[in-house]
Amino acid sequence: MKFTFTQEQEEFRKEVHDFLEGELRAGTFSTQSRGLVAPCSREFSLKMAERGWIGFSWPKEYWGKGRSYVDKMILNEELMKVQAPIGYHFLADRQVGPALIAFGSDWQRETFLPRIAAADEGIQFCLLFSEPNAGSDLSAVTTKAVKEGEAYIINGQKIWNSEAHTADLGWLLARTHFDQAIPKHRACSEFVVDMKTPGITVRPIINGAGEHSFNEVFFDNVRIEQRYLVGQENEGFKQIMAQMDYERTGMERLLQTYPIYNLLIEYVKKMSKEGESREFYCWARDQVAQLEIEHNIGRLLCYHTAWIIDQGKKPSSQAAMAKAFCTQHEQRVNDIATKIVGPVSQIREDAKWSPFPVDLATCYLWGPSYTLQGGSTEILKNIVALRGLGLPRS
Amino acid sequence: MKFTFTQEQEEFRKEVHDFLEGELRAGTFSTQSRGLVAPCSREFSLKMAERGWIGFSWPKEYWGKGRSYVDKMILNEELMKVQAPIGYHFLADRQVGPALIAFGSDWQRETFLPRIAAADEGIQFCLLFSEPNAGSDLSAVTTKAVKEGEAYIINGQKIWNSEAHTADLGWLLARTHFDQAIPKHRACSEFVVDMKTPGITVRPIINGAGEHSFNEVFFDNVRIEQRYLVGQENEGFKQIMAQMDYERTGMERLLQTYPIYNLLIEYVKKMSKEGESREFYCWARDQVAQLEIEHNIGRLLCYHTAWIIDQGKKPSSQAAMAKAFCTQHEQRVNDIATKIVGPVSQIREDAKWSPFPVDLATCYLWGPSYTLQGGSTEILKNIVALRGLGLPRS
Amino acid sequence: MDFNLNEETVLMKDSAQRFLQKKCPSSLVRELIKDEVGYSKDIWKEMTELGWLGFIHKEKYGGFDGSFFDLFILFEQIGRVLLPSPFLCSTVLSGLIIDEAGNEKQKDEYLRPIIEGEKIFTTALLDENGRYDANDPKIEAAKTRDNAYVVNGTRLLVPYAHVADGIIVCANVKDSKAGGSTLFINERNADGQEKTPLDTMSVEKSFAVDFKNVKLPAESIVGAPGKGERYLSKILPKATILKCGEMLGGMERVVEMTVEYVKQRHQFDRPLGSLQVIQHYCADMATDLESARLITCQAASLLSENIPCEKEISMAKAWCNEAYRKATWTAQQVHGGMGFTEEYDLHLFYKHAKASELAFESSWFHRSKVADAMGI
Amino acid sequence: MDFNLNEETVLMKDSAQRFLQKKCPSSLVRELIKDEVGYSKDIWKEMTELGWLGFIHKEKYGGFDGSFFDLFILFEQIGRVLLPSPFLCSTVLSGLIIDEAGNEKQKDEYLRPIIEGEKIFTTALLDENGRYDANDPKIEAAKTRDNAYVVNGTRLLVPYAHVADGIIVCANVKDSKAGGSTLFINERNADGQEKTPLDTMSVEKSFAVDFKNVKLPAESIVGAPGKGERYLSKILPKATILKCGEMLGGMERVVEMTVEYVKQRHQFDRPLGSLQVIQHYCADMATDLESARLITCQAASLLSENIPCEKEISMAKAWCNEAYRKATWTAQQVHGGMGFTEEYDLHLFYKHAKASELAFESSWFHRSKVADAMGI
Repeated sequence: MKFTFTQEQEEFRKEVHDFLEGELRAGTFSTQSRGLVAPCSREFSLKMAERGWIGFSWPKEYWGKGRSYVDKMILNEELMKVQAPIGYHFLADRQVGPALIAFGSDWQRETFLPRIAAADEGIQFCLLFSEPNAGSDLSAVTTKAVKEGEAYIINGQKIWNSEAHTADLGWLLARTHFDQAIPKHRACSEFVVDMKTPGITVRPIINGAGEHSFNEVFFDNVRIEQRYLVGQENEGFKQIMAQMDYERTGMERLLQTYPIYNLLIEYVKKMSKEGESREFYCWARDQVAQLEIEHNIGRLLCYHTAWIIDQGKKPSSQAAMAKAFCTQHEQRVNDIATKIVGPVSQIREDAKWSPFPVDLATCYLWGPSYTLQGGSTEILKNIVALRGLGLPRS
Repeated sequence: MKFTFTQEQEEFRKEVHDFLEGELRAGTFSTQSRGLVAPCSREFSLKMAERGWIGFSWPKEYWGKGRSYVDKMILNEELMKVQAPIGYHFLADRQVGPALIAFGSDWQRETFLPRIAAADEGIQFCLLFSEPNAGSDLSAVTTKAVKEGEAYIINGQKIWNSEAHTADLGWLLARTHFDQAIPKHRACSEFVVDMKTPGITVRPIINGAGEHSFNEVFFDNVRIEQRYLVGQENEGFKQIMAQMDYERTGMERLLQTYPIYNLLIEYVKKMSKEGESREFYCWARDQVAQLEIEHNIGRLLCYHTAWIIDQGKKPSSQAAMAKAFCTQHEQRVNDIATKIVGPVSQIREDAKWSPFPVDLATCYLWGPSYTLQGGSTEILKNIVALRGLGLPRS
Repeated sequence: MDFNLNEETVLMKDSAQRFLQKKCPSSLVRELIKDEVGYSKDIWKEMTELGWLGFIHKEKYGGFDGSFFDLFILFEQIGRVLLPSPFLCSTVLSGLIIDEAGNEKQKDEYLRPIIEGEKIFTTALLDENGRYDANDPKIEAAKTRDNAYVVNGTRLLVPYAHVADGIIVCANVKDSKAGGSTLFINERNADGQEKTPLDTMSVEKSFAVDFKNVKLPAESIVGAPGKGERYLSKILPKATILKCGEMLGGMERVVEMTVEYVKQRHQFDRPLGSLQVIQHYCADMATDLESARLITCQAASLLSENIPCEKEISMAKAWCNEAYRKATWTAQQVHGGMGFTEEYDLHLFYKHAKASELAFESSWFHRSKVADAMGI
Repeated sequence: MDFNLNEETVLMKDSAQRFLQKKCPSSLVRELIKDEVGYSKDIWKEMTELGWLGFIHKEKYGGFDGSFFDLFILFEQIGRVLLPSPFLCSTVLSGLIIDEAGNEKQKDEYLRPIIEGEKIFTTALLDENGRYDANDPKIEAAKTRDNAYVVNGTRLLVPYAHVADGIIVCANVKDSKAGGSTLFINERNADGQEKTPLDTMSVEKSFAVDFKNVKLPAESIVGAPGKGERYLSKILPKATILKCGEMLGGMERVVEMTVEYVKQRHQFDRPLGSLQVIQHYCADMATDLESARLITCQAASLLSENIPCEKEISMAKAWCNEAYRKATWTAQQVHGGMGFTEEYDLHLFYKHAKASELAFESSWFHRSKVADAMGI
């Protein structure tokens, strides 16, 4: 066992870190902390593309850099610590690329992969999975994709689609088999869909933090050419499940609230000097030490998951564990931070009176999304119990 | 709403308290803290019987004192705070009496109730409910009671029978209907059985604390006369469920570990004076304050449940809540106490080096039984969800 | 012990609940949060007419000598609908402070119109770090030669400062004879008060108030100089428990909403509420709620009967802080995406739980008070 | 980063596991707990022959210069079967102390026979309240005119004191020149040592040791006078992580036993493990275990490579303390009555978890060290 990084890895981390420091100094972006998806900046994505940091862990033959998932995690850790604006390519890099490499046609790979890796125009993706009655249970999707000649005609509704209002392309799950006798999870297919196709309506949903980050997406006789079907017809659900582990591997699940955590540590350091009662300071210190332990464990769980992928193994249970652990930790960070900082922690977006340069109040309001998006904690624990421990289905 | 006691109640509490102080001073018993069932002393029970404190809340027409459940809780609170040795009559008073009053025949009432209330010889009861394959699910009992003329012949095995090795009488649940088509919970009956009846074998089980408190009980063609059948044949499961709420109402579920809690408070009071680091003392203080809040809430939950019974209502959900809450609190008391007292808290039964006169280590070892006996926490939460909140069955 | 509400209280509770449910739908709460004024003048008027504002105040100043416990039950109802209004800061906090410490002139001039809903008052008790500092206020009142006081400093999170006719501030008088923590009334027209609206999680409008050389006459002192903290320590426990009542009401709604939701919502072809894990979540919420109800009602009832109950108050606030917050977390988790949308009401309670936790001191603070009361 | 054990380690681990499973069934553990000697001399002999006692010690004293990480894996295996033995107190703690601070004569006289299993040593570092006090020991060593020392005081929870050929004690030397915290070796035959067996939750035999005018020659000092605590602070971190290894092994068994049990046990006509609440309990245990494994292996690995890792060690112990204890609680709850019987093994782990939590400092203490390391 080895818990240190190679010298190359340390140097790479430094390279990323220095790049980001430079960008921060130059004012390209500033660190904020919202939900999962970091801000969108094609300009920034272009800089990353230049450095070969998009498609970093895709195989070289697929326009990637062939780097390990552990290397990729180093990259992501540095990016996410400062909440770099990687939203433009993030989903495509994390999820679409690997899915196309695994299941896509040659044409699809050639069409999308090089453009994603280059942060070309028009390649921002959004996911179109969930529906009003298919949240945790994706196999229950009812959006229909009916074959008509060389195309599919899509009708139905999707929901909770992050960034669907800015995305160029959608990654759609729809029902393609309508025989009730067929099990639901053998009846869906995956498609890539151009979000500008006639018949698509995107309606914003304002979230509990008062912000527009996700949407409803309506499909009214939307036509998708057959070549945009990804993988096997009716195998979409299985394909998505296979890809989910990658979605859950990421360190974004630990670092959504890292800027707050970082500021909290600094805050507590100053507490004893700045007139807070010693008793309260001791309490705060104990709380933050516990968070630090959790943070370190979360980090190891993430790197372990990445390493398992690098070993060519399926990390289902480990990825589920990591996401469940990390997201609950993030919620505690927000909660403990408000408890330590006290009443002013609820002041939003006020340059003068907010306690932190990163908005703690808004972060707290985003908290509920952490443990829901990309598999609720409950679903993840089911995965650990069933796939990890082999317990019998209920 | 009123959260204070009447003057009569305060005086009664004082009467009980003074009596117990006197007994403690006289050395009749000393405060220890084990599992649920306090030590057994017929002598002590006789003193209580003299004072009318057995059958305290049974109706007057049934040899009781007709006092309210709130009054009874005051009595129990004082008794259990010092862990008075009420084991001889406790089960009979709490459970057997009310069950006979509700379901028993006149002969049964006349035979047992006055003798229980008087702490007569030969009336210590034990429960014979659980079986190796019927723990949380009592309806699954397989011990058979087959009718043969004017009697039932019992064959089978019971387990987890506290004090079965000292009890004179048993309160037995056995299957009396053997048609597989009949639902399991309509196939059992309740009996009183003399533990000296030929064919009964009691085998001790040593528990995790190294002590003998419960047993296995084997029935080999044990004959019970028909008049010992309690209530309706085949209605035993329903009758038991109806009585369970009374079992769960008691303050014994909050006060099993009270002597430890009390000593812990005194310990923490002295900490700051006796050279412990101020930081650690602050931590201990915060922990104990939280326990105090829980203790007070537990107490209110118990009194509330008693009061609901006094209102003539069924307290199923409230009793379940109270027991689940209180027993989990008791486990935390033991855990926090060991954390605060440190390494010496694991020293058992050593007059010189044990930190407390009441054995903390043994108490910690009994801890697991708190949340299992009389309905596991999981079963109790199911009751709250289904009966209290009306959620649909799973 | 009696866990029933008495008949009168039940009547008051039911009518208050009907009134609030009718007048204050969640759509109005949303509007008022965004609105500049931040409360409904119409509802305020009706509250006055219903006698709510003078509920526990003395008859001689236009009040009704009602029971504190009933006022607590009223706040529970307010919490159920999250009605934004200056009720707590004006009639309760400021009103009781003036009643406790003010002279007859001040009572006539301020308390009576407060009770009559004609004047709105608020209190400014938190320093620039958001900490309560009445024992040694960081805001100073320098005595002038003409026997006036010049106030300088900043107070944060002052509710409804923008509509307040008077702001009660606890300032530090620098005076060798009778100095220290002292209560002042800043009338609206006093020069030098700068109010900056703050966007917070609370349904109440909240402000930063800068006092820049605000000159106040000696008559604006409430009570004796140097005793500001002592007066406050008599009144704040009451406000704390009313806040707990509000939290209790909010928590009730959260549990109701969640139980209702899991009965209806289907996932994996069965009602969500039939899943054992969801059932246990709900059982835990219900237990926390019942616990909050008992421990909070206990403190309110003892307060109402003038039985000392500092410890009970702190137990209640410490428990409500965590129980309410946990309830909103669980509710959000159970509701899934739906609960995280603005159109659904849950986020209002999610915010209210955290804002209330942060108001009138943290769980840690109150646990520490419990420990004090235990003698450890 | 590499989360695989290397080949050599795997071989050692497998053979240790086979050996321990064969030699140390739970029936033996039960016997040894009740036995007066408290460990198996046969197994001890075999452990010596397998080279375990000299695993990380230097070749020149009969050791094998093995890797610390492998020793950690060995302790994990010991934890799986809860083998009672003086391995930790004798070869590790005492052995490393002598290796660190002792002179050549002491190393020859004590370290070599410790490694060869011929002598058993133990350490006595806790005061009468059970607290570690090496920075200012409450046990005193008064210097005599003939350049000897007279030790007086009490040490608690001394493992295997009854069979120890030597007890290392950290006593306070009252001497103006070179006084303070100083390590001494008390040989078995020194007069005035009174040993009282204690019944504890640990599988190790444990004693109170009273030192009554125990006269020790100056040569029994280990290292420099006044530097006792400094030596200990180098060795205790290693013992702490080996204890974590033992806890990790215990926790593994608890999770295995529980998962196995819920797969087989039927309640309500279905396997217990098919109930969602039980599944989530198991998932939580598994996550805590995986977390414990990673954070503990990290510290062991860094220690093995001589990379500073005080913080990592404290993170590991703080986490293992709570994770192991919680695992045993959940396991007991899931097992029902069966788990609460002496004949079933679970209670052995339940006790081991608490005893281990209490050994080498509490979670609070280690969190406080983490905070130190963070600079707060």
